[in-house]
Parts: sequence; C-alpha cells; structure tokens
Amino acid sequence: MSVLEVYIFVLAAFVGYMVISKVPALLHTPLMAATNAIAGISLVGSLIAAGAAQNRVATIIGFVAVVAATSNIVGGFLLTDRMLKMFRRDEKTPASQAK
Amino acid sequence: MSVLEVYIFVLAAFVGYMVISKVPALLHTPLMAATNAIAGISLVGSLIAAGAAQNRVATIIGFVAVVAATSNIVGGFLLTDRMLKMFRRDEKTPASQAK
Amino acid sequence: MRISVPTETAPREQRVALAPDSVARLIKQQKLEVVVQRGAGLRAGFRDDAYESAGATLAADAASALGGSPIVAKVQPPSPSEIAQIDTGATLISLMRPGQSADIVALLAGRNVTSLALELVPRITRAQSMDVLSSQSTVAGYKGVLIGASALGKFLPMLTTAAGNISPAKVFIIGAGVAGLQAIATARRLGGVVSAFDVRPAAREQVQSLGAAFVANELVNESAEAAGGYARAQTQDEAARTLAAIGNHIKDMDLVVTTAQIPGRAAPQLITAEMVASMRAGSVIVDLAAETGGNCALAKPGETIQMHDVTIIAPLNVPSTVAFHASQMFGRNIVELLKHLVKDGQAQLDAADEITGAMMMTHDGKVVR
Amino acid sequence: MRISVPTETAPREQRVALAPDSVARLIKQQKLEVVVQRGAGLRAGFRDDAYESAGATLAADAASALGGSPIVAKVQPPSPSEIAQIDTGATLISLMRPGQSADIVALLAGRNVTSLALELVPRITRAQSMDVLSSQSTVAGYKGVLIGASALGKFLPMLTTAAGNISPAKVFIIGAGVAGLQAIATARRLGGVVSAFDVRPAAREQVQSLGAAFVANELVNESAEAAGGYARAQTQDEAARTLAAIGNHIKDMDLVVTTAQIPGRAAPQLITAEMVASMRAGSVIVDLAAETGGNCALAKPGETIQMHDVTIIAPLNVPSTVAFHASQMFGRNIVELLKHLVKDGQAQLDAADEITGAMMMTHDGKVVR
Amino acid sequence: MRDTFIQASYVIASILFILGLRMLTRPDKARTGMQLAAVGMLFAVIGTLFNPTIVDFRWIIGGLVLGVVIGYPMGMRVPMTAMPQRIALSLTLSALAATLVGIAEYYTEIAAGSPPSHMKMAALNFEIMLGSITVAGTIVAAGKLQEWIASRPVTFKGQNLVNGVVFLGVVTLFAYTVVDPSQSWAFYTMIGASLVFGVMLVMPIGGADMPVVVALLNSYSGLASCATGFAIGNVILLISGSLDGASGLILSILMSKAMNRSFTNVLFGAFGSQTSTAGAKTAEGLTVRSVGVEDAAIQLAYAQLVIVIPGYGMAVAQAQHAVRELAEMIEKRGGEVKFAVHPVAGRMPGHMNVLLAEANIPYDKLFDMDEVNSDFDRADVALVIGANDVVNPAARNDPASPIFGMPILNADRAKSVIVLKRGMSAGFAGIENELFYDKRTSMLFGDAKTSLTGLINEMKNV
Amino acid sequence: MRDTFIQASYVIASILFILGLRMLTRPDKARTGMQLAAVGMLFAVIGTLFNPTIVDFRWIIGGLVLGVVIGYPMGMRVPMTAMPQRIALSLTLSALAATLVGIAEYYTEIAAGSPPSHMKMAALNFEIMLGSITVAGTIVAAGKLQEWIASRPVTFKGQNLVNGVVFLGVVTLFAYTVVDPSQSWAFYTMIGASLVFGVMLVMPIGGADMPVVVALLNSYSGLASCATGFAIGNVILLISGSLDGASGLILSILMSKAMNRSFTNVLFGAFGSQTSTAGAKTAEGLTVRSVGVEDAAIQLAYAQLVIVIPGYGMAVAQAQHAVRELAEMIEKRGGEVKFAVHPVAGRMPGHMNVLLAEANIPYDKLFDMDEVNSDFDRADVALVIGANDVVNPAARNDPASPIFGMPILNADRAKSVIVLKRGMSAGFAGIENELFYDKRTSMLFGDAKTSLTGLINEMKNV
Ligand SMILES: NC(=O)c1ccc[n+]([C@@H]2O[C@H](COP(=O)([O-])OP(=O)(O)OC[C@H]3O[C@@H](n4cnc5c(N)ncnc54)[C@H](OP(=O)(O)O)[C@@H]3O)[C@@H](O)[C@H]2O)c1
Ligand SMILES: NC(=O)c1ccc[n+]([C@@H]2O[C@H](COP(=O)([O-])OP(=O)(O)OC[C@H]3O[C@@H](n4cnc5c(N)ncnc54)[C@H](OP(=O)(O)O)[C@@H]3O)[C@@H](O)[C@H]2O)c1
Ligand SMILES: NC(=O)c1ccc[n+]([C@@H]2O[C@H](COP(=O)([O-])OP(=O)(O)OC[C@H]3O[C@@H](n4cnc5c(N)ncnc54)[C@H](O)[C@@H]3O)[C@@H](O)[C@H]2O)c1
Ligand SMILES: NC(=O)c1ccc[n+]([C@@H]2O[C@H](COP(=O)([O-])OP(=O)(O)OC[C@H]3O[C@@H](n4cnc5c(N)ncnc54)[C@H](O)[C@@H]3O)[C@@H](O)[C@H]2O)c1
Repeated sequence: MSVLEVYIFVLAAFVGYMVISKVPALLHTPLMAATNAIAGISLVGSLIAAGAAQNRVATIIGFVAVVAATSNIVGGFLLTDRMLKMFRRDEKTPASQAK
Repeated sequence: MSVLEVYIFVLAAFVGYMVISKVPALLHTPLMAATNAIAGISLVGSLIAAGAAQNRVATIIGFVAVVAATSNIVGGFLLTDRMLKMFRRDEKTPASQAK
Repeated sequence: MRISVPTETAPREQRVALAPDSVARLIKQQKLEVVVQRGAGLRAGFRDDAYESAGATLAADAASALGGSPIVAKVQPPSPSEIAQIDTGATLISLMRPGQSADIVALLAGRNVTSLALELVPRITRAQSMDVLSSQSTVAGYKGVLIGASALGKFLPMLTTAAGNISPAKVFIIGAGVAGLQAIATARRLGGVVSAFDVRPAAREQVQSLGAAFVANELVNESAEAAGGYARAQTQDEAARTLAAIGNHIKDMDLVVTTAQIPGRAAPQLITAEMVASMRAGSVIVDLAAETGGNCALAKPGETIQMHDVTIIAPLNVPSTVAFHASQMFGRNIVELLKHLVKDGQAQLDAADEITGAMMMTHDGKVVR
Repeated sequence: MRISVPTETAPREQRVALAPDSVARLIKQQKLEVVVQRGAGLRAGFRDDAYESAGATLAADAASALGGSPIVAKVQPPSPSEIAQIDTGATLISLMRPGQSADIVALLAGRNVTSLALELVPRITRAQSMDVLSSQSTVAGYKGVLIGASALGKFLPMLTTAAGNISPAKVFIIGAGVAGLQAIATARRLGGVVSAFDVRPAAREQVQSLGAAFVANELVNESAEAAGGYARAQTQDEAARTLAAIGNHIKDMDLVVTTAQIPGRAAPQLITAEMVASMRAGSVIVDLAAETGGNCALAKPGETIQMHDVTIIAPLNVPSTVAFHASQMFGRNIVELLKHLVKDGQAQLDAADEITGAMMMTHDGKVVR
Repeated sequence: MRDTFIQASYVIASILFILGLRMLTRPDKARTGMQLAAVGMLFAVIGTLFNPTIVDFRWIIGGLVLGVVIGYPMGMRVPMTAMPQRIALSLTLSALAATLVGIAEYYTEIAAGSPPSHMKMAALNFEIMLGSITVAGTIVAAGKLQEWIASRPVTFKGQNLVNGVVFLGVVTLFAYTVVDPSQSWAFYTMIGASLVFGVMLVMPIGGADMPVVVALLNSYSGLASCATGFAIGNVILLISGSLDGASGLILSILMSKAMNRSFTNVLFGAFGSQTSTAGAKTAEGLTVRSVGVEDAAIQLAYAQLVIVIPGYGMAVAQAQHAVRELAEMIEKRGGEVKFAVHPVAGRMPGHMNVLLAEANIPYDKLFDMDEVNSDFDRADVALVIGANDVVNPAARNDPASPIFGMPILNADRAKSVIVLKRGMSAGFAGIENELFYDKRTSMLFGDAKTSLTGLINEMKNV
Repeated sequence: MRDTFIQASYVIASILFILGLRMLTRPDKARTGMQLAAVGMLFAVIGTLFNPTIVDFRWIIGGLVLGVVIGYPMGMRVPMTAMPQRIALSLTLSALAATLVGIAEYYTEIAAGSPPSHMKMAALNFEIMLGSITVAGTIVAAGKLQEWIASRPVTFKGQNLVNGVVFLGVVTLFAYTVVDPSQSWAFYTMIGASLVFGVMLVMPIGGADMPVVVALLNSYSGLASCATGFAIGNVILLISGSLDGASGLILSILMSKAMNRSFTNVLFGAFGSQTSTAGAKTAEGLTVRSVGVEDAAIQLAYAQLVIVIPGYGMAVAQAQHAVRELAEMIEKRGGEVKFAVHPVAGRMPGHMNVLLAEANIPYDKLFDMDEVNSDFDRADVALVIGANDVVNPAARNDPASPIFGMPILNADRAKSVIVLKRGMSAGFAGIENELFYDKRTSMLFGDAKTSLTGLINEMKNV
C-alpha cells in the first residue's frame, strides 16, 4: 500500500465534505439512505474474500459478507428511489423556473 | 508511475472545480493571480532538475527554471496580497454582520 | 317572522338599519320576512328596487313599516311618535343612548315594547360581529381624518417638487381605540407623520403595529384598562400628567384627531384652550368625541370654529356621512344579532343570556336597566 | 431692488404670492428687498411676524404695498384699482388668464406696466421650477380626491371587518396630466382601485408607473400630444370614440375626478348627462376642469349639485383651499423666476428670452400678445 | 489489459459516486443522482469480478442472488414511516460485511502462517473496530427506533466509568495486535469489545436523536471500508469509503443542527446526562413540533397551494413586506398563494387590509373567511403568521371557550400548518390554541419578520 | 524517514492549497486564503529540498535568490492598473519553468543514452506542449494588454488553414516522439511548433477578452505541471497541477460569463470571425462599460455610503419595493444608504415620494437635492435607478443643451456610479447623457426590477 493512497483518502474525504455541506434538511433522510447504500461498497471486499477460495472459512465468511452487502445495496437503492419519487411531482416546476 | 496517480488527478481536478465554481466576479482577477502563483509549483520540478547535477546542460536549464518559477511565485503572491488588501478595510463589517 | 325597517327621521341621519345585502341574508339564511319603508335607503345610496330585488316588501309609510312587525330595526332611538306606531309586545333593536334617554325608555316600557340597545353589545370576541360601536367607530375614524385633511391648508404627504420640498404634515391621534386606530391607518395612508396617545397599555403596541409612533409611553398603566378593553376615567393627577404630556407634544402638530371616550361618561377633556393657543396658525383639530362633549375644551359640538388661527371641527354623527358603507356594516351587525336572537322563527328574549341580557333596556313592560 | 407682495383681494383667494421661506431666499440669496402687506399671508397660515423674521418689511395697506416697487408679485390677476396703484414702468408677475383678460391687459399697457403671465411659462425642463401651473395642478389633483372621498358615502380602501367585507371604491381619473397623476397617486394611497384615461400616449406609461390601470388603450395616439406635453383638441370622431369608451367604463365607478384641459380653449366635455344617469346612486364626480367650463356636461362651476342621485362637484380655485403649501410652492416658482429675471440687481426684461419672452403680456406700454 | 479494465471501471465508479452524491443535494436532481450512484456501484462490482484473485464464482453468484432476494422486499415493502430503522438495519449489513471481510483477510493470512504486516494490521484493526462498533450501534439504534428497546435515553450509575474501561480495552487490544499481529485471541477479543462499546455508545442516546447517530455510524462504516481499501490495497474501497466517511460526518452534524441540538451534545451529552428530545412539553403534556427555516422553506417551495393567514403578530412585527416577498417567491416556483383575512384579525377592523395594501399585495389575492374556508382542504400549507385566536379550533369544538361560536379560518383542515410566532403565549382572547399541538402543525418560533426573512433566504437555496 | 517527511510536507502543502483556494472565493477570507496557499508553497519547496536526488544546492540557492530579487519588485512596483499584463507575464515564467524542466528531463535521459518510456514520453510531451503554448500565448496576451501589439483582434485570410496546419504538425510530432522517444529533432521541433501555435491562438483575440485567455492559459500551465508530476512521479506537482488546471478552466468560463460573452465564442469565435470587444460603441465612439449583477453587488456590499437616485424608470418598473429590500441589505452589512430625490424625477411632482413611501422607506432617508448634493463626494457608489435627465451633467456643462441650467444631482461626483436602465435610450428631455460614458460609471442593463432582484440575490452570496 503506497503513500499515494493517503492523498486519495484526503482528496476523497475533502470532496465528500464539500459535496454534502449545505443540504436542505428535507433531503437528510434520503441522503443518509443513499450514502449508506454506497457504504455497501464493502461488497467489493466481500466478493474478493468469497471468490479468492483461499480456504473454506474465509470463503464462507466472504459468502455471508456478500449476502449482507448485496441485500443492503439492493434494498438501500430501491428505498432511496421510493423516497425520492416523492419529489418527482414537483421536479419540473422549480427546474423550469430555475432558468 | 502508478494508476493511483490517475485517481489523484481526477479527484484533485474535481476539488479544483468545486472550489472555484461560483466566485464573485470581483475576485476573478485576484483569484487568477493566486492560481497562477500556485502554478509556480513548477518550481518543485525545477529544483530537482537544478539540483540533480546529472549534467551541466540540465543543471543550467534547471537553474533558469528555478529563477523563473521563484520570481513568479514571489511576485505573484505579493501582488495578490496587494490586490486583496483592498478588501481588508471591510473585512470585519460583513464578518461581524454575518453571524 | 317579520322584521321591519322604517326610514330614519332624525335630522342629519342618512343611514338605514339594513342594507339590501343584509336583507337578502335575513331572507335567504334565516327565512325571515323583511319590510322596508319606501325611500328608507335612498340617502345611503340604496334605491328601493335594490331592496325589492333583495326580496323585501316595501311599505308605503312609517306607520305600515313600524306597525305589524314583531321586530323593528332602527338606527337612531325612536321618537315618541314612532314608539306609538310600534306594536305592543314587539321588539325594538336600535341605538338608545343609554343613560340619556330615560323618557324614551319609559314610553317603550309603557307600550310593553322590548328594547335592545345596540350600544350595550358586550365587548367579547364572540359578540364582535354584532358590535355597532366598533363598526361605526371604524367609519368615524376614517372620515375624521378625511375631514381634517380637507380642512388643512397643507399636504399630508411629503412631496419633492420643482417648486421646493413639501414636508409631511404631523398628525396626532388622541385615543387609540377602534376609531383612533382607523384614523391612524388612514392618516398614514395619506402619508402623514402620525403619532398617537392612549391611556391603555395595550394601545401602545397596537399603535406601533400600524407603523405610528406612540407618545408619552411613561403615562400608560395597566390599571387604565377596564373590562371589555374600555378605559376607565383617570385620577386627578393621572389626568394632570396626561395634559402636560399632550400639551408639549401638540405644539407642532398640524392635524389633531381626538377619539378619547369613556363609556357612559362625558369624554375626557384632553385639549385645553392654552394648548390650542400654543398651536401653529392654520392647524386643524377634529374632535370625534363631540357626541359626548368633546375632548377639546373649545370644541362646539356640531360646529366648525376658528380660534387662535386654529380650525376646530366637532362633527356630530360622522358615520352617517359615510352612509352607504356605514349602513352596510350596521345592517350586518343586526343580522348577526338576529342570528343570535332568532331560533327557529322565534325571537328568544332571554334576559339571562350573556348578550341579549346585557342589551335589554325594557322587557315585559318594565324598565330593566 | 425691491419687490412687493400685496394681500389678494379676489374672493375665495387665500393664497399669497410669497411665503416667508421664499421671502428669506430672495433676501439672502438675491439680496432683494421684500415688502409684504400686513395680513397678506394670514389666510394661508403665515403670520406677519413670520414675514418679519424672514426679513421682509411690512406695508400697512395695499397702496404702500403695490406702489414704490419695481416688481410686484401677485397670485390673481390685478383688479383695475390695483393696477392704478402700481408704479408706471414697474413689472407685475401674476396669473393673467391670457385670452380672457383683454381689459386688464389694456390697463396694464396703458400704465406702461410690464406684465408677465405665470400661465405662460414654457413647458421646458429648465423652466419647470417656475411653472406655477404644474405646482398648483399638483395641489388641485391631491385636494380633488380628498373632496371626492369626503363627499362619497363609501370607504375608498378595502376593509375586512367583523361587520362584513367592505369592497374598495372604484376611482376613475380622466386626464392624466400633473393634476391627474397626483389624483391617481392620492386615490391609490387611500386604497381605491384606480383607473385613468388620457389621450396622450405618454400618459399611459405614466399612469401605470403609479400602479393604476389605463383605460381604453386603443384610443391614445401619438398625434394627440402637442408641444410642451400639452394635448391638442380632438377630431370629431376621436371625440366620439373617446366618449363611447368613457361611457361604458364610467358605469360602475364610485368616484370620478376629471382634470382634462386643453390650453387656451374650453375644457373638453367628456362626461355627458346620459353617462351621469347611467352611474350608481351615491357616486360622486369631481370636475377639476371647472375653471375652463368643466369636463362634465352637468357640472355647474363653483357649485355642488345632485342629479340622478349622483353628486357633481365643480370646485373653483381648488389650490387656494390648500393655501399654505400652495402659496409655498407658488412662492418658490416666483423665486426661481426672479433668479432668471434679475441679474445683479437689475430685472432683465428681454423679450427675446426663451422664458421671459414667452410670458410677456405687456411691455413698453404695448400689448405684446 | 484486464488490470486497466478494472481500474477504468473503478475510476468511472468513483466519479459516478461523486457526481451522484452531488446531485443528491438538489431536491430536483436527487433521484437522478441516486441512480448515477447505483450505476457506479454496478461498475465497481463488475470491475471487481475481473479481479485475478477471484477464481471461484460459485459462492459469489449464490451470495449475490441470495442478497437480491433478501434486499428487494426490504427495499419495496418497508413502510415510509419505518424508514429510519430500516436505514439503520441495512447499515448494520454493510458494516457487517466490512467486518467479515476484515476477519476473513486476517484469518487467511494467519492460516497461511504469515501474519500481516504492522501497517496492514493497523488497517485491518481500524476496519474491524469501526465495523463492529457500527454493527452493534446500528442494531441498538434500530431497536430504539422500532421501540423494541426503550427509546428514552438508557443511563445507569457509573456509566462513564464502564464506557471508559471498555474503550480503553479496545484501544489496548488494538495497539497490542498491531505490535504483534499473530495474537489471534487479542484480535477476536477486540471485536467483542468493540461490539460492546457500540452498544454502550448508543444506549444512552434518546430515540429522537437516533437519525443523527445513524448518520454518524454511517460515516464509521464508511471509514471501515476505507480501511479495508488500505488493507487489501483496493482503490474504489478507499475512495468511496472516505467519501462516505466525510459525508456521513457532515450529514450527522447538519442533522443535529436542523434539530437545533449541538452535535457534541447529541453524542457526548449522551454520556451520563439525560438528553431531552426536541420539542417542548406543555401543561396538558401535549408536545409542539418546532421546525427550522430550512424545512419550512422546502415545504413551501414544493407546495401547490399555500394559504397565508396573517394576524396581529404580523402587524406587531411589521412583517407585511417580507410576507409579500415570500409569496412572490412561492409563486415564482409555480405555487399558488392566497391570503385569508379573518374579520377580526389584528386589533382594528381592516387591520390586515391596511398592512397588506401597504405591502402592495393585490386585492384579488385577499379572500375573506367565507370565500376561502372551503379551499383549505386542498391547501398543502396553511401559513399562519402571528395569528392565533382566528385559527383556534376551540371556537368550533369547545362550548366552554370564550370564543365559542366565533367563525374561524379552517387552518386545521390544511394538509400541513406552519405557524410563525415568538413563543407559546396566547392571543387577545388569552386562551390555549390546540392547533399548535396538532401533529400536522409545525411551529417556526421567532419574530415573524425575522422568520420570514430566514424563509426567503432558504427558498433561494432550495 | 526522510521520504515520509517529504510526503508529509507534500500532503500538508496540497491541503493548504485547497483550503487556500476555497477561502479565496470569499471576499472577506480571500487574503488569509492566499496566505495559506503561500505557506503551502513553502512546504512544497522545503519538502522537495529533501529529495534524495538533489545533491548539489549551489545552483538552487543561486536560482532562489535571483528569483526573489527579480520577483519582489515585480510584485511591489507594478501599478494596479497593469495587473492583467503582469499576471500574464508571471504566468509566462511558470510555464517557462515547467517547459524547461521537461526539456532538462528529456535531455538528461537521452544524454544518459536511455530514451524515456513511451508512457513517460507522453507525459513529457504534454508538459512541454502545453508549457510552450502557454509561454507564447501569455507573451502575446501581455503584449496586447500593454498594447505593444495591436490589441484589436488580428486576423488574416486563410488563418484557419494555417492554424490547422500548425496544430496538425504539433499533434503529429507529439505522436511520433511518443512512438520513438529517441527522435530528439522531432521533440525540439514540436516545441517550436507549439510556440507558434500559442501565438496563433491568442493573436486573433481582442484585447478586451485577454483576461479570459490568460485564465485559460493558466489552466494549461497547470496541466503542464500536472504532466510533469506524472513524468517525474511527483505528487505535489500532480495535485496542484490538476487543481490549477481545473480551477483555471472554470475561472475562464466564469469570466467570459461575467463579460456576458460565451466561452466558446471567446476562443473559437476568435478564429476567423472578428470578435467584438465587450461594451457597446456609441455615436461619438465613446464606449459604456456594462457590468453583471455580481460585480455591482460586490461594489454595493463593500461600500460605506451608497446614494440611491430613483427616476422615472424605477416607477415604470414598479421597482420601489425591490429598492427598499436592497437598501436594507446594504445597511445590514454596515453601509449607509441615502435616497436622493430630484425635484423633477419621475413624471409628476412627488412621483418618487409616492412610490418610496409606498415601499415604506422612512422619510428621514429621503433627501432633496440641496441637502444631498454635497454628500456625493464621499459616496462610494451612486446607484442610479432608471434616472437619466436628473443626473445629466450636460445641465452643468453644455450651454447648448435644452436642460442647461437645471440643477442636477451630482452623481458624477461619486467614487463610482452604477446605472440601472434597460438600454441606452434617452429620458424625457430626449438627450444623450455623458454620465453613462464616464469611466467610473458601470451600466447594469435590464428592467430595473429584474436587475434589483438580481442584485439582492447576489448580495446574499457575497
Ligand atoms: N380586528 C378587530 O377589530 C379586533 C378588535 C379588538 C380585538 N380583536 C381581537 O384580536 C384577536 C385577533 O386575532 P389574531 O389571530 O389576529 O391575533 P391574536 O389572536 O391576538 O394572536 C396574535 C399572536 O401573534 C403573536 N405575535 C405577537 N407579536 C409577534 C411577532 N412580533 N412575531 C410573531 N408573532 C407575534 C403572539 O404570539 P407570541 O407572543 O407567542 O408571538 C399572538 O399569539 C381576536 O381575538 C379578536 O377578537 C380584534
Ligand atoms: N417630475 C415632474 O413633475 C415632471 C413632469 C414632466 C416631465 N418631467 C421630466 O421628466 C424627467 C425626469 O427625469 P428622470 O431622470 O426621473 O427620468 P428620465 O430622464 O425620463 O429617464 C428615465 C430613464 O429610465 C429608464 N427606464 C424606463 N423604464 C425602465 C425600466 N422599466 N427599467 C429600467 N429603466 C427604465 C429609461 O431608459 P431606458 O429606456 O434605456 O431603460 C429612461 O432613460 C425630467 O426631464 C423632467 O423634466 C418631470
Ligand atoms: N369585541 C371585542 O373584543 C372588541 C370590539 C371592539 C373594540 N374592542 C377593544 O376595545 C377597546 C376600546 O374600544 P373603543 O374604541 O370602542 O373605545 P372607546 O370608543 O370607548 O374609547 C376610545 C379610546 O379612547 C381612549 N381613552 C379613554 N380615556 C382616555 C384618556 N384620558 N386619554 C387618552 N385616551 C383615552 C380609550 O382607551 C379608547 O382606546 C379597543 O382596544 C378595542 O380593540 C374589543
Ligand atoms: N416643464 C415640463 O417639462 C413640464 C411641466 C409640467 C407638465 N409637463 C407635462 O405636460 C403634460 C400636461 O401637463 P398638464 O397637466 O399641465 O396639462 P393640462 O392641465 O393642460 O391637461 C391635463 C391633462 O388633460 C389631458 N387631456 C386633454 N384633452 C383630453 C381628452 N379629450 N381626453 C382625455 N384627456 C385629455 C391632457 O393630455 C393632460 O394630460 C404632462 O404630461 C406633464 O408631464 C411638462
């Protein structure tokens, strides 16, 4: 693992910070849902663990991890989507007015 | 040079973008001065070139580079500072009012 | 059930007890029958045909208007002759000048007419819609300022013109009740610089809520407010300090409108002869408390006089000069009152009722107040 | 150099040619000497002492006020007797009713008095500060609405009250010149729903710039505007279409204020008897063009009449009823004019001058217009 | 070749994540943003599947399928109201995954007889510590939200002490294993300790503050994935992990702000001191819901019909001009605004008319009671500005009330009500107003003018 | 150890750069931000000096000293007005440095007989191409700004063709050297070609658009450093390079927006088609300076005394309420606001009074001509809202003018003037107004109400 990863960490964190700062409270919940769906990225690790076939134990654990992560991702995104549908009705109004 | 550098590039660029988007026009000039002072970072490269002492030519070129970059940095920051001084008088007003 | 509206006979009275819109409501919403004397509304701007199309039947003369109705609605207190024409046992709803009309009341009692005095509607939020004092004070406050502004040799608003800068007139409203507040609003609309004074502490915030300045904060005190938001009479030295305060504020006022009253008593004298003398030439005082004696010592109720180069106007029955809307509001008050009184086609004259009881002057041939 | 101000003698004239503040300016800024007749300003609200402290010397009577001054400033045209008291060779500045005052003019010429008619100040931006028509029209427009509002049996503003909802009065201003615009502004201030009409296209934008609605856009046309922003008389069919338009708009108006004038001619008749008949009972018409015959066919200049249940008021010399500020503005106009006339203590009566020339009625004993 | 493909898909994934998050902060773009993020996730997964170390796909396929089967109903069935606990639970899952991966990694290396390097161990520890804390914490949080567990703050004597000890334990074990990675027992004990600590962390926090806690734990699990990234040198984990970590943190701070509670107060106020839940209790034990300008602004921004009810308070605050501004902004966004003027609003007949006219609100926007009362049913928001008695349902329901019988504006019939007033004090009639305690009512406390100015600014950002 | 130190200082440097840039976007923080960036630079340099490949410090010291000696006067002496060209020149320097480094790198590797890898060559090429384009471009830009070179767009027949050819040349050489890095001649030719291209690029652009160009070149040189970073595997170069690249690009786009010119129009509109410079020409060939709301907003935000001059235009736009709002905002920020009402402003006596009163602007803020005219000298901004004749200096200076002799408001005595009107049309008197062409005047075109609303929003951001 190289020092470059530290830069990536710093930069990514900064991006995360800048992106989120000042969000209307209304969006807090969906945003939470979304970020946590992204947190499902741990799936990537799980896949490797489950697929590396180093040894039974690791594979089993990996398998469980995959199940957990996947269900989170799938569920999470669907849920967020449902929540955000609520804005759909109005989407155009402000959009059109925005310009 | 590793692929990680690509990430760094992407992230840094993104940060640069997010930071600058929506700046009051009044600040365009000082901001330009500042970013270009930062562009003086090429000094880093120059230093290495000038100090590596691989061969005369490289060293001379490096030397020139150092001179150029340095004068740019020094001049650049001083200049920006002078420009920005113009706001100093008012700094507190909005600040105090902000809260 | 039938309710009738005679033409007002009192001098200078242009209002009518029910405007066509009120008549329509009574007929549609309360299934009452309404009789209106011919020409009753004309001076207020309501032609007879308006009443007819509202569903009223027209009575040729006072007799046929007053007689034969269980309920009679009037603006001014009835004259003896009018009383004579009202059916015995009927109910009369009108202003009564409680306290100043013993004879009339006696006659009514004698004829066993139940009379309800509109002045006595209790000051409770629920009864506000029946409160003619409020509605008519509103008119008075508005008109009072117009009268003053017209009499004043100055502009109310500020104007910057090629012919120099006109500075806004200074308007001072004394008494910030219903009339006073309306006067403040009107004067502000016209662009005057408005200040006001009242003894009730609540009045201060109310004055400011209209964007006007309140004078002599130090003078107001809690105790000044009596039941129903009315003011009580002041003590000797309160009065003295009030006068002092008004005295040194009034000096450079251009237009002064006074509305200070105390229920059942003479209006407090708040502007002395000296104060008038101290005012600028050409300034104007409109004394809306004239009915109850006036707030200005020099005011002659019903007249407009010049003294110390100051014009002092003390108009009587101001609401009547805005007859159209005054009648409309008066009528609506009566409609609301009838809503309260008349249950399924019968007038409920319950002396114990919070509202009816409070208004009753005569009942069952007896003077009940 | 000395300039003198007599007391106005015309009936119903309460103004004075110079208010104390103007006197002060003349003395301070232009080093002139000012003589004011005793009591000249009193009816406008200016006491003699105010003049004294402004630096004027008081003249006991008209004779001593009019005589002995190279310049005399008045409001109304001089009476023959007054003319007799003015020094020969002196200059008289006042309103002159050009065209209607041949006799007076003759007398002035006879006495070799140079007379400048204030009505004739040219309509150029530079001369605006000397333009008494503008300043006095401003007063008229403001007061006209007050008169109308006071005569109206309705509220101008909308009010939502416990006694029902008062809908705002509809106000219609005809002629959107200086007076008309001021009337619009005043009526809007009072909360009326204001519409206006004028023939000059420029007027439309100006009306809207005051937040009022403009009626019958289709009627206005470029050609309607003559030099100096005045209107010219209309052609036969223009007039016809104008009447039609006004006719169907006026029906449901509560208050109508007319200010339409055409310089040097009788005011256009814009409200016919039928229109009046078509209006609601109780509505009010204020005809500010009364001086030049009135815009309403039924108007009787100087009188208030009732017809078809409509009140028609045709007041004369309205500015005089706001004497204080009217005089102040009038005075400032005169000051500005004198600034233009008097150079280093000498009155420059240059017939070729764009402004002076335009105003001159008599000069060197001749009638120059 | 294959490697470049993986990297490429990772790069794309991270960019999509960033853009997605960015859009998620704009109500009108949010949904698209979310979908971008989802696509990003797809790229990440596909990219990963090409990872050379993956040799056996059977378990993977199985896991994915099973995951989808479980995840789908979770996403579709859950009622909107159960949202927070649902989020908490799915967070448990991702944290669990992260933890397990860490364990697997550690186990494998130990099993292979080559204990991980110190550096790597540190990373692994972080991953596992944060992971387990999150797992435990989120379960408790979900419990409290679902009220399986007492939602009120659970505290006991010497709590701080116990917490301190546990925390110390975790830290020591952490350090120890880094120094000597071969000590499996210490490693597994640390997991246990972390779990306990997670419970400890959340237990003493009140149910009302749970959302904040969940957001914070979210950021923990983000950092966990980040650590995984370091450990197994996987960039996409690294990036999205840190993205998550940062955004989660900010989000939790923002949320506590929005609940006007200080962040530290939510977390550490938790320890020992009983924390109060947002919302003031009243005599009758009813609670009012107070909102911040942001929320109110959003409500107004997306409302189709807003009915403004001005009262004496508007006059006192002289807020008429601000009201006009706000109304104009709502209309600019396509909403409709009506002004409902009650006959006795204010302190004089026509009080409201005078002020609204002054603010140049056209007459045709003013409606009196009879005209407007029927519209409330279809109003999305009734905006009550310093009015009180005139919207007091007691006039309808409570014969004992002094104002019984007075007709009132049916604010309580609107889909939602926002009330601007300074405090809970009564109006002219001097009586309580149950409308303020209605569950559809949110109170925006403060001087009407100030609040309105606030709303106006917020509207700009929405 | 030493390496970690270097890396640490680099990490710190990059963070400082980012934070610095961020602050630079807030007027009140800008200066601090700039200083942060400077400190960051220091870290970067110091960190670099520890680089093991650096063995000989003599030349470095010399270079640094000389650089400071040259840089200091450049920074302190230049008059503010010469700012743009100065920036252009210093940009030349940093680009030059980047280019030289690239050359040195290449030379060394060739000299050492080991031509660089394809990858590295690509990086080097980028570095050098962008570098030289910038060098050439900035020199031309500076020339135009200083007007050594015709500041008007220089165009000639067949320009597009020539440009095309040159560009093609550059690309080909680029590709060729990447394929065979050992071809020095191609490498050096490419440099030449790039320089030419740089000149070509800027020549046809008008002087007024130079700032945009400089900003763009700035982003090029940023990318150049970035490429260097790739080439010699130096992270700080990489990060600050890409930061610069991105921000420079955005900045140039923003700037062209602010000059209400489309970005592409500035750049490619350049080729062939004559581009017009911002600002409309008038009969007398005087030019007016039109500004965007952002600039105007800033001016107002930091003014101590603003005198508002309302005219008929304000009435036509019915902008009185917006005016009040703006005034309140200026006061909130500590500025003072006076309203100067000219006797004949509008179309009727007291026209302005009526409207300002309606908007509830207190009487004591209104001043008539005589009261206020003396204040203009100390006014930072005279804000002329739809007024024209009443601020027309012709009334003072030009005896021929129909309004000569009319007293006017001394707007032209204020430190700066902002005029809100829809276009250049005349007022009531129908005459030109030289005030609009004064160099201290900026015109904010558009309906007064719209412009004011714009200003109000901007003020919020400032
Ligand atoms: N219209 C009339 O003719 C008339 C005449 C006399 C009496 N009344 C009576 O007055 C009442 C009118 O009802 P209403 O609803 O208009 O007023 P209200 O019932 O008196 O309530 C006004 C509310 O405004 C709030 N408030 C005061 N200042 C404020 C500020 N600066 N910012 C925000 N909120 C503020 C107060 O609560 P906080 O203190 O908690 O902020 C108060 O609860 C009726 O009871 C009516 O009977 C009317
Ligand atoms: N006050 C009086 O009693 C009176 C009476 C009669 C005549 N006047 C004359 O009127 C003039 C008054 O001077 P002023 O400076 O107030 O006005 P002005 O000189 O007439 O100029 C008004 C300016 O406002 C601009 N404008 C118009 N509509 C606009 C809108 N919607 N938004 C922004 N700008 C708008 C116009 O330029 P654009 O079209 O380019 O926008 C115009 O140049 C004087 O010449 C005076 O003599 C006054
Ligand atoms: N139903 C209701 O709730 C209701 C209805 C109408 C009015 N009110 C309230 O009742 C109050 C008074 O109403 P009103 O106008 O009919 O009263 P009013 O006409 O009897 O008196 C007018 C005003 O004069 C004031 N005043 C008395 N003595 C004074 C003195 N010495 N100096 C100065 N001012 C003096 C009084 O305080 C009052 O404000 C008002 O506050 C009004 O809001 C309530
Ligand atoms: N110095 C100056 O620049 C200056 C000074 C004062 C007024 N003015 C301009 O001159 C114009 C007229 O001023 P005024 O008010 O003294 O004019 P006025 O008093 O002579 O006439 C009043 C109004 O009646 C209107 N009118 C005439 N015939 C009409 C008809 N048939 N129907 C409807 N309306 C009719 C006229 O257009 C005018 O607007 C105004 O626009 C004013 O702005 C300019």
